[in-house]
Amino acid sequence: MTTSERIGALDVARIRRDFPILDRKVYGQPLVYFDNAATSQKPRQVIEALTHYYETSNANIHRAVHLLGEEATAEYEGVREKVSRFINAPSPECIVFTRNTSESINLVAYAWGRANVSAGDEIVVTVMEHHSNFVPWQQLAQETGAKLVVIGVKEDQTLDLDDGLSSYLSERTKIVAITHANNTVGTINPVKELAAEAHRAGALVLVDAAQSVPHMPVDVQDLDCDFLAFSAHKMLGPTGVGVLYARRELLAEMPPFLTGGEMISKVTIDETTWNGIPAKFEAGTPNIADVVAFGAAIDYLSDLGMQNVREHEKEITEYALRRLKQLESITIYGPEDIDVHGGVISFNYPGVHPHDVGTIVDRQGVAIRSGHGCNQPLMRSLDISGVARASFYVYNTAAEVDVFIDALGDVGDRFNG
Amino acid sequence: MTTSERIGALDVARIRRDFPILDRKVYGQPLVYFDNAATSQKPRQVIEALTHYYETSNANIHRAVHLLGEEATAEYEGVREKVSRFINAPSPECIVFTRNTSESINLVAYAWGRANVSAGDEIVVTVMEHHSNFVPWQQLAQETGAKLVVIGVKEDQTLDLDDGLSSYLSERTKIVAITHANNTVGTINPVKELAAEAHRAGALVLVDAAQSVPHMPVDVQDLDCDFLAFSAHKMLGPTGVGVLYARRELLAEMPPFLTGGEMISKVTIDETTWNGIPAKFEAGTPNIADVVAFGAAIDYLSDLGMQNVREHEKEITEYALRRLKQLESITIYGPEDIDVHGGVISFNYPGVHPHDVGTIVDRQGVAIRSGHGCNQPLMRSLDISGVARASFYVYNTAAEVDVFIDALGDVGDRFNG
Amino acid sequence: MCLSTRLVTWAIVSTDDRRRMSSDKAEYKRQETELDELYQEIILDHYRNPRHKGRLSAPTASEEGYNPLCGDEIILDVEVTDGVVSDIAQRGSGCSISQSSASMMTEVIVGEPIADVKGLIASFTAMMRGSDDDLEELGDLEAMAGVRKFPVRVKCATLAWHTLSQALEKAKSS
Amino acid sequence: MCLSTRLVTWAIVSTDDRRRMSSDKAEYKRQETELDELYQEIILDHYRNPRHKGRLSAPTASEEGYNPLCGDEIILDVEVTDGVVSDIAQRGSGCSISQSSASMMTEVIVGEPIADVKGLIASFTAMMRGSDDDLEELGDLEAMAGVRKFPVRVKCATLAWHTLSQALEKAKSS
Ligand SMILES: Cc1ncc(COP(=O)(O)O)c(C=O)c1O
Ligand SMILES: Cc1ncc(COP(=O)(O)O)c(C=O)c1O
Ligand code: FES
Ligand code: FES
Repeated sequence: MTTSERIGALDVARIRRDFPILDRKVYGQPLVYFDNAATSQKPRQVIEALTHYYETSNANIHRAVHLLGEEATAEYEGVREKVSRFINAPSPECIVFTRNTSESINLVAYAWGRANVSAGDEIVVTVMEHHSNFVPWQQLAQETGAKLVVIGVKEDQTLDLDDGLSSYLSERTKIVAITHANNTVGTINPVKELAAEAHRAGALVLVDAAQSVPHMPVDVQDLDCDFLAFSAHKMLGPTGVGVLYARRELLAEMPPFLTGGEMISKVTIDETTWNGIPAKFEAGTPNIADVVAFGAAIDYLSDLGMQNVREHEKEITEYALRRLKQLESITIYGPEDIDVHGGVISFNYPGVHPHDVGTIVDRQGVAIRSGHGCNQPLMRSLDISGVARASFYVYNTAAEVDVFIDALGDVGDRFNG
Repeated sequence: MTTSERIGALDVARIRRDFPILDRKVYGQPLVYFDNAATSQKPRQVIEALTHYYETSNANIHRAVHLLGEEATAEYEGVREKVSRFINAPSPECIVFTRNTSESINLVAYAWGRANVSAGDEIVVTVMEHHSNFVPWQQLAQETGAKLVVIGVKEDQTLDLDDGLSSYLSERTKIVAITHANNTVGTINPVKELAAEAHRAGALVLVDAAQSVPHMPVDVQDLDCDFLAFSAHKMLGPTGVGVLYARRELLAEMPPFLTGGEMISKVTIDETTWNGIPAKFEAGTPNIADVVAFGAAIDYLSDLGMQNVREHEKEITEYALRRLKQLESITIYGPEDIDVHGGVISFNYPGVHPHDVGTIVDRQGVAIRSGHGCNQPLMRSLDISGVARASFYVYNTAAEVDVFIDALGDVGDRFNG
Repeated sequence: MCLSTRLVTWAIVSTDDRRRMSSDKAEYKRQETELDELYQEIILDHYRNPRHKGRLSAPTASEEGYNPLCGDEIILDVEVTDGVVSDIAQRGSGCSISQSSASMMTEVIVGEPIADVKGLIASFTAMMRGSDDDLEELGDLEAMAGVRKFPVRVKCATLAWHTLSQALEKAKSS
Repeated sequence: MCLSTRLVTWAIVSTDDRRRMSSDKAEYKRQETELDELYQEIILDHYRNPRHKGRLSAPTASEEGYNPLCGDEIILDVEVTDGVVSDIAQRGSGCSISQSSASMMTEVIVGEPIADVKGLIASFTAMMRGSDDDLEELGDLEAMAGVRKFPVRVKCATLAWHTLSQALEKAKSS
């Protein structure tokens, strides 16, 4: 049983047995799932948590006096506590459940943004933002007459901070919205340092952590950010759950976003008073079952240890980079330094469209992503329309990288051969 | 096997076997779940659809070239078609997936409302709206300077339309937002007639169908409404999925609401062009798995037949009303006429707080709801702060009503005895 | 319609009866006992005949308490004279538990020095959290211990006490 | 680090090898054949050497087509003289399928009467939807039939043709 021994950071052979989908064949081949930056697969622990919830405790939460309602409420709020501990938030009150990262960011852009940003103010983003952390700010700027300041990237797709963040800041800067780890070229940004600098200039900081919280230890108090957003579905959890972390004072001050059931304290014909935080931001029946199952995903990752997850991804990314570099005439994007490169590799074959690459490897069972990855501003700055992207997670192996590299050989044969 | 024969509108004995939670004991008693207006229970078909999705096809949808992505996209879009057929929408394009009814209504209040309502305009709602169809309009009115016109109710909690809807309409009326079936007193409103009248006055009509689509046949083309909103979790589906139906032209004209991934067509530093409908309104990774499982819920209800569902609820509601009326000194709310009364019964014991009623019957395994039911304006118009509420669904039986009535006996004994 | 309803009733009773058979009689008894301990006569008496109901004409402080579970509210007027709670009045609405808790509270604290009242608040809160340490000191209030078996209702029992605690804070600073 | 990476590689290769064993060889061959039929020489030739690439100086109509799958775009300029497509140019970017489809399309329609072009659009679209009825009429374009085994890529093949159809509508009304 040498294969179930822990070698490297994670006991991957054992982990793989927890993921039912890995037994699936794709075109007769074992599935090699390298599209983890889009969404991750789910371990049976998460699937079972869902089933268990629906089979035993399903009820609407809050304000129920009956037992199922009490249980469901306790489970739902219990996960809020788990999430809070997972990112070291000072209190579960600082955790708002949304649908996904996109909604978390929109919530801030609407509720905080409309109340705090006005004409002439400045909003700083980067050219490597996912559309979900770009378009909401662009829209806010357009609606309010604020100015959108965009930090560019250097040759190696790290942020162009040669003149310091301060060169992008002014007295009018209200917020700096920045990704922790980019989803296409993999750059990990120094958000802690950037947050400190932004705060010195009096600006708030929102961190898009969709690609960091699933893959490395993240501590909101250490980063000292004001807002942080991520999605359960990218970290072994179900689809339909996003998280917004925000400092308590900010949540307390912010007007609500969506209004309706659950988020009110008192409604009269003439006016409404809001519930306390975080309920004020969770209108209507939440995605209770998926939040409960998200708790199982957090347990799973906590058991593995986020530092180990990061180590594993580093190992596999380094290995994949090494093998990819051996391929002829391939262009690989993203920083060379693995310490600032997440478990995501983007590349192109000159003269081959990424969708053709995707189709060819798919027929060998390898699922990768092709296209702009919701990173059009970055793609445009690289003067390309898209990339082929492989992204890794806890269940991926070096052997899978080998299968992937073999499959890529077929691309070369067909297009250049 | 007489019990598996179809007697009455539904073969309830067979249906019950599909709901694993009904095997559960609550305080040693079989669960009697009468809190269906809050959220329904889920049949194994829905739970299995979830499991099956995560175990075989889980992937992010749209824009994926790999097989899992293709399958997941087909399943997700397939459910859009199913939903479209279920409410007889003219096209799947008219179906937007949201988190819940509340979000669907907020989407309209934000995206349509902010673009079409201005100071001096009028918005008509009713006093029996759920907070989710009241507060968003109240907020819109407050933000824009529009006037909120509130239709009241008569003694029997039907709408006060003695002078016709037109008495509430003016040239400035932009929208009439009205519930199809109320969630507390059970009133079913004549939305088809109201929609016709509103349209003649040039106003749009939004129907809150959270309590109608799950319980009776609903045909958006027959109702001729402009917007219609409901939640999957109240109709055997998972939590985390809401539906907004809207006329195609309206969706096409409306600016987007949430912005980010998936909903764009092209993003540059300076501007963004939007994707077509309905994608324009679904920012970020949707709740894919739950939408897929919602398809199984729609299949289940379609197999039963929505007219049969309504008949069954009528039968059980009539029976429950008859038995409740035999109890001494109880006050029962809502219309007498069962044809305009959904499967929801609200009542009060004079001098007994509804939460005390809820606690007592809970200990006998009966789950009912207590409180304002997110209907504070209506409660205030009735001069009460809350009610005890029993609400029924396809798996409920007259025998359960008997258990419930027995349990209520204990309330009388303790408080009046 | 009437007939068909009867038929449904009938058919389902027979299926459901089998489930009913499996009902746990001992557990049923236990639940009845817990309900008896929740709805004790003294509690129902305070609920029906609340003491110190109303308002004070010149309170040192007034405070409103709100129970997010149900939306019920309680309003306390307190009069503090020379460090003693010289008078108190309570109003608002709520369930039997919150109303009787408020009523019993007013009875025991009237005329008591603030320091003692604070001790009582602490003891009561501790009891509701599960401690049996100060039961004796709490006297009649011990009747409220039955609420502990009903976790969602604990907030009902403590509502008046939290509100009192805040009212006293206000009184101090006024 | 290097060593540890090697170890991981090694250990996992051995677990995964067992799965690899279960790889379906016949299916693998079938997929290679489908890929061969997708990426035929004629398609790759048009991809590498696109015909009628560029723009017209005075087009009767121009139209932009957009593929939501990938965001790729194609722009067509058409010149219509006396009911005949007298000239055409195409530009934009996309995958081998969309580019070669556009290139092959320009070749076959130049000089053709609009009515015939419309027939060709219909035949091509029908073929992509699965019909084998008009294969002969389509000539070289038949090479595109291989795309049908790749459902998500069908939009790539039809992009140019949808765009042409719209360009002709525009030309008619101008
Ligand atoms: C009539 C009505 N409208 C709206 C809602 C809100 O639904 P959701 O909580 O799913 O947003 C409800 C749910 O209780 C309802 O009954
Ligand atoms: C960096 C980043 N931000 C935001 C998002 C959006 O996440 P979601 O689709 O869950 O809203 C993603 C997902 O692709 C991402 O990678
Ligand atoms: S239920 Fe409202 S105070 Fe007890
Ligand atoms: S992938 Fe864009 S056109 Fe084929």
